[in-house]
Amino acid sequence: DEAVVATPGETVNMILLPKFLGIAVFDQAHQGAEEAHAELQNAGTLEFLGPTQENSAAGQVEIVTTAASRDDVDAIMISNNAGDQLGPALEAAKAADQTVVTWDSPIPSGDSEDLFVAQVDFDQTGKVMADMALSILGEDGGKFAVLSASPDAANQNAWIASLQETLEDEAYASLELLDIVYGDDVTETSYDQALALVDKYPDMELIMAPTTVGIAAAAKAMQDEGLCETVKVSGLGLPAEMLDFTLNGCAPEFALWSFVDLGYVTYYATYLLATGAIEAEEGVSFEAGRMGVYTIEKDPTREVGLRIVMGPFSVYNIDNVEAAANPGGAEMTPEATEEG
Amino acid sequence: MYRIRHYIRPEQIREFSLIFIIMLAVLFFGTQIDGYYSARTFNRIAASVAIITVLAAGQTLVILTRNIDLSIGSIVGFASYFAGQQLSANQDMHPLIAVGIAIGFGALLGSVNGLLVVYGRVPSIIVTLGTLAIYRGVLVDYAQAKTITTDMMPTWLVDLPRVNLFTVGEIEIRVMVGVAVLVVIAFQLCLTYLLLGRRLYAIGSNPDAARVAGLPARRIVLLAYILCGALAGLGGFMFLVRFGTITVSAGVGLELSAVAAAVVGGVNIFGGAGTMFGALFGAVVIGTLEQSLLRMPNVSEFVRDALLGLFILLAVASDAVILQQLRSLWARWAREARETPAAHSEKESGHAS
Amino acid sequence: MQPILKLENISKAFPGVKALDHVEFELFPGEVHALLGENGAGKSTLIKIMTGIYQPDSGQILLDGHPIKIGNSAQAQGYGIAAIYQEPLVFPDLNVAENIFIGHRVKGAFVDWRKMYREADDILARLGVSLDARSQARGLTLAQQQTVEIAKALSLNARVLIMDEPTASLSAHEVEQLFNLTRVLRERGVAILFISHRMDEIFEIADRVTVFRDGQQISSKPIAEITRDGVIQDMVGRKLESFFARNEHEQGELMLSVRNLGKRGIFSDINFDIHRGEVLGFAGLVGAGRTDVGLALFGVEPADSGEIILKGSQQQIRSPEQAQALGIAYVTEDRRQLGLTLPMSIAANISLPSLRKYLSAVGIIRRKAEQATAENYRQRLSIRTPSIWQEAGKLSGGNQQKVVLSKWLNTEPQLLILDEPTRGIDVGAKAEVHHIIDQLAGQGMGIMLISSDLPEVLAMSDRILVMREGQQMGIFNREEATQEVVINAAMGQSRSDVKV
Amino acid sequence: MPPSFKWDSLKRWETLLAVVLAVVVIFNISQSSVFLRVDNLVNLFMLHIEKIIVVLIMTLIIINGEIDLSVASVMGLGACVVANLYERGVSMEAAILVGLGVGALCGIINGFWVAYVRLPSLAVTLAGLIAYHGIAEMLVEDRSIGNFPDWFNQLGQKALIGPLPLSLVIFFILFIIFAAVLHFSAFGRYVFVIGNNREAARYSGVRVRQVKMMLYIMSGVIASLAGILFAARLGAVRASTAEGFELDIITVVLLGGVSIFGGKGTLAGVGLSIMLVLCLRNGMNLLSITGNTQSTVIGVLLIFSVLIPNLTQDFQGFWNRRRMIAK
Ligand SMILES: Nc1ncnc2c1ncn2[C@@H]1O[C@H](COP(=O)(O)OP(=O)(O)OP(=O)(O)O)[C@@H](O)[C@H]1O
Ligand SMILES: Nc1ncnc2c1ncn2[C@@H]1O[C@H](COP(=O)(O)OP(=O)(O)OP(=O)(O)O)[C@@H](O)[C@H]1O
Ligand SMILES: [Mg+2]
Ligand SMILES: [Mg+2]
Repeated sequence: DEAVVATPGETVNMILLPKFLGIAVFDQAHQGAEEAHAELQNAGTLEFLGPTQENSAAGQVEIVTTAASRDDVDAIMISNNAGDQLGPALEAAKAADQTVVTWDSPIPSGDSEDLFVAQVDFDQTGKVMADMALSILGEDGGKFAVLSASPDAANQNAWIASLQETLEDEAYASLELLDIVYGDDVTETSYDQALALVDKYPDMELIMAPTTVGIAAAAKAMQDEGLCETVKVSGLGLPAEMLDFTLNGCAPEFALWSFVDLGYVTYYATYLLATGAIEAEEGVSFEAGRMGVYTIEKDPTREVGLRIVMGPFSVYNIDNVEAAANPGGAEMTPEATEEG
Repeated sequence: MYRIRHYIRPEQIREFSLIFIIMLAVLFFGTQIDGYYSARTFNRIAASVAIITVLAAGQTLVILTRNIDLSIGSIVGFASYFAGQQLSANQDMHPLIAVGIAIGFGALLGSVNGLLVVYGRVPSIIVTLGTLAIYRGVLVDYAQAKTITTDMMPTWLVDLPRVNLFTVGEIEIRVMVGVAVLVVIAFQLCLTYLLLGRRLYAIGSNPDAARVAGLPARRIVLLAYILCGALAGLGGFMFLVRFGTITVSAGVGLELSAVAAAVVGGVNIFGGAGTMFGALFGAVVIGTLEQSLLRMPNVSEFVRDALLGLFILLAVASDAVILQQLRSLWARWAREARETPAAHSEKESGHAS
Repeated sequence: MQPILKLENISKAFPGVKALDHVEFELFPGEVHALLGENGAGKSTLIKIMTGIYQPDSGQILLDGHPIKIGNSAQAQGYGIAAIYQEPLVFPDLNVAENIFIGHRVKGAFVDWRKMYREADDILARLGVSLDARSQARGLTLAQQQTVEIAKALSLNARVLIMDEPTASLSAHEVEQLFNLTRVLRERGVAILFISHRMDEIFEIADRVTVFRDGQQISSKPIAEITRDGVIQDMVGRKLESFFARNEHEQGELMLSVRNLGKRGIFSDINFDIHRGEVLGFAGLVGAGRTDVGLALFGVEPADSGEIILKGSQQQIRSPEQAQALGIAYVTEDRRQLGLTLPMSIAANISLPSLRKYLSAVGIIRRKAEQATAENYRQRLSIRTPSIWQEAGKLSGGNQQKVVLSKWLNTEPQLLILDEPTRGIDVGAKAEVHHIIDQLAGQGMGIMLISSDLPEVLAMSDRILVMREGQQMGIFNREEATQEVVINAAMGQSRSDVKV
Repeated sequence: MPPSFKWDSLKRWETLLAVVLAVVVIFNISQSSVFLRVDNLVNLFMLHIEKIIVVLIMTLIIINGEIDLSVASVMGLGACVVANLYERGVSMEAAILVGLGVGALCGIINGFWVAYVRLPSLAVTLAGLIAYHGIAEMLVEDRSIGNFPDWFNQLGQKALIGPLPLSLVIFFILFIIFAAVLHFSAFGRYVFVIGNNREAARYSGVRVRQVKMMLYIMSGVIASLAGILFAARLGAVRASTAEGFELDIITVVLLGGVSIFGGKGTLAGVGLSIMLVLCLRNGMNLLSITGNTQSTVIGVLLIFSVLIPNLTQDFQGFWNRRRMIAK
């Protein structure tokens, strides 16, 4: 099949809906979407709407429901934080002929979305985490625990499941998963949980936190208690937040993908779907600007659902973290760079 | 014996019931958790309650006047973000100035609350429910989704959580714990020995009577709000020190934790009664339960909250029972003293002269 | 001589009421100036204007001949004006000493606890009350709160001391102490404004008497020029029997027997009977425990030993609703805290204990019926109010008392416990209440009359039970009970050493 | 003039709310053609229907001088109980009954400590907030339970009478019942009296403890019902369902003019406050104002709705005095 190329200049009114407003990663996704928006010379609007963090799930439902009853919305791009609870609201949007694309975090049941733009292959996430664990702990492996976000965060749960599956593999036999705890993506809770793990499992050598809040809090906790030599931290983190901890060895290695690119690819996919240039069907290929060609496939991590996988993971360590933390010098830390 | 009863009232020693409850909790968890009786347990709990203690102290000041400040979670977030931003822009800033900025910023937000309550005559719960949302909203706009991270901070700040004031054996008294205890003691002294402190109680105890007695109620309530804001600012600074990474959601929900600590510590939500030590012990009760449950083996993630709620309820209930027992004990003593009037009056004249 | 305080042409109106109407008033140093008037005549309002709690609608206030503006209590204190208000306003969470001194303007920012306790003990001793300066004000009886208020006002060393019914809940002994202190202050040149509905007290202490009626000043004369009947006529605008005497009734069958009733640490060994149609008076000093016996019978603070036998069957009374179901009503002495729901209407207060009577078939309150009842009591007890839908909290003190009485009379009880029923109500209304008591007794109701107003107890009771510190000192028949006998018993001489 | 209907407060608070509401409605109409559409008006209610159902009972509890911070947790728990039982094969009808029963049980627990042991309700229901949520977590753990029977989802999502879905019908019926109970029945009178002065009520023979117990049980059942309706509307249940709703609920009650110290408030005021918040939120959503900006606007409204009349009053007083001095 030929990869479909988007025709610029059509009018598609789009809403980009993150889990909530106010934190860096979603802003980066917004940047990527804006970039694509400009590239495609969309005559319509791109609105960046989101709930507050405290009211994330109900807020998402509210925004989607309102969007569904608006005449001037053609497509919704959502990072789902409400599990299947968003289903009926998205059904209503689809009933109003709106295109629904999920990114970052899908609808678990897969019904009410057209397409999921996966940042990475969820099944790969487990392997990436296990590999980092081995690389940090050495070939002899060791014991480690997982510090996740909230127990009902769909993407985190999928990654942890994939990690557990990966661990069954012979190659990772030396790794022992002790416990899974939740820090609710709240700094204080994550910090306390990390220290509780240390106290509970004296022979634990690694905390794996597949959440940017958790990994930073855990690293800070280890640093504050002078435990960085004995307990390492790894997982999914933002280079800018992890810079210090990677440099001082508390979190020698962690991974993430580019949220800018994720927003960019999501925008392209949605634009193409909404303009009717492509259909959400298995095997359809399209070109997403500078990111290249993607092919829609069945999502193997869910029973129903189509996805494209953006990939790849970037694994950060002492060699590349600084460059990643300050892309172009001034993006993330204007104050720090202005002054010194 | 008579002297003791005469000088000490159940209301004054009610905090002992909390200590008793803490001891019970510690005994219980000691049987459940290996190596629980250790300096490390103490250090962990102490470090974890420091911030809440400072916030609860401020909250207590406001609650005493029959008001409430639900905005402190947002003040903490904003103050820590603001102080962090100033520090990252100005690495050489003197630590005291940095702390001063956080406290001053908190006091500023607190004074907005206070002015609205006092001069706008808007009920405090409405004002602070409003500013809870407003301060957070302004912070989100102000921060532009940027995060304060440890690498922007000067080294002294990053190292501060590790600094001990002094150690006794393995027990470490960290700077932040020291600050919290200092705040509690200082404000308790103010409440007991400053006229202002007593007036805080008077206003909360009976606002009508305070007006009739000619107390400058408005200024005092305003001051309580400013102090509460200032302590929330200090709490914000401690938040920055402890967690390093500050997003716009820093401190969300802390207002409820602070109110919970104060209420569990026996501070009357309708004003007039309560102490700083009560707030401290309230924070310690909750902190001990939380931290110990986290470390209890065989308690799954999903059972913990249920147990925590149950234990808090038990703590509040037994506190009430103990206090009631103390009261009736005193009443009995008072009656005995009255039934032996000779001995009574003799001793009374003895101490009165 | 120049008056310390002079009020010129003062008027004050509330919605529906002209509380003060072009009032002129002078207060001289070294005089005790009594202010008399029916309930709602405007006495308390005048006082609140003098202390800055209310602002007058018109007129001016002169201090030592200079016009002043009193914007709030702090300013009044600054001018040397101190007041004891009709309803005690204590800080329940502070202790007695703090309550006395909290409003003082003192130098320095620190509290000197030792000094404060010393001075508090001192002033309480001078008042002759055994009240511990260190005890919390929460839980003090109304009378004890009143003494705290008195101590507070006295300790201010004011030039003008205003006392709004300070004696209403005090018994003879405490009143005597208060008057002794008042005389000392008068010697020192303090100007004292004194309000009371007890005529005897006026003639004992006052130098000059001003009478108000309907917010207007009717007369102002030296004590020597007035007579009891004259004053009353000025007050009510017509001649009035000032004192009511009981009619003789047949006593009915036994209604209530109390045997060895006790409550640990409060009272013990209380024994008495009440027959239908009988009024049993309860006398004693403040804090004697009379109220507690009443509370035990009403189930508010149940007794923990002894028996209560009501109409032949033994009862465990554990709660007010149970007591009410048994036909008991209790008119509390503390109308503001316990007797009324101040922000609610007069009608709602009156119907509250008997609300079931006013329910329609679907459980909705029948407002018409409620209103009719309230209007009935308003007329019967001459409650002075623009409307029975007015908030109870906006009534004058005496009128509030009448509402409390109404609400319990309306339950048509068989046993009526009256705790200081005439506290703060004017002579006319008092006569009316006495008339009602007599009438109810005539209809066969048993009445327990707790009162610190000794003449009232003596006049109204068939028998009088005297208590002291939770002990029953004796029960006296109408014939043997004289003022002296009762006071002696209340002060602690047992019955045998009473010299008649 | 009926007694619990105070014209004074009506003048001050309810009228003001009505005026602000009118302004918001007019603004919404002028800004968005969608606003007046029936589906939008239904949505406007439905998006917060569970909260505003609980607002009704919370009004009574706050007027009674207490608070119930545990309502959101009970909502979540009710939903989780139903989901868990259904998942185990219990019939949906039975599961719902058990869910309501569990809500009642939560109410009984809260009520027992508050009414009979006389612990402060803030402390008790704060513990409840943590504990009931904890039990919900035990039941649902990290899952998301869905696939409920169609009739159940339909009830939550589809119109039942005219354009109105079941929850909206329930809300209107409850509103009328609660208004009648609060303002016209003996029970409502007791609620007010106790809220004003618990001791005076007791001295008048009012069954204070029973009334409080009743209120908490009602709160438990209604919160649980609201939680179940929430589950039906969203078609799935998680442990965090309804988490954090308590502050929103209390905010609406307070904006309705109910005093946090008890004894004061009307359902008319609360009804207006519900309409005001809903219209405001809907209008802002239609204008794409979301997230913290939206809560900031609500916060400002909350403060200003009390502040402005106070300031005007001060200002008037100031002018009157100026005029008098001038004379
Ligand atoms: N805050 C108020 N609002 C409305 N009316 C009031 C208010 N305060 C007093 N009044 C009315 O003003 C009148 C005078 O009341 P005031 O309290 O001065 O009477 P009083 O002479 O002290 O009576 P009493 O002997 O019963 O204490 C009464 O009719 C009362 O109802
Ligand atoms: N000397 C005392 N010191 C402290 N408390 C006392 C003293 N005497 C009595 N009490 C307390 O005061 C209460 C008794 O007051 P109560 O109101 O029953 O008496 P009363 O005869 O009705 O007096 P009053 O005229 O003040 O109403 C009891 O609760 C008792 O504990
Ligand atoms: Mg009066
Ligand atoms: Mg008494």
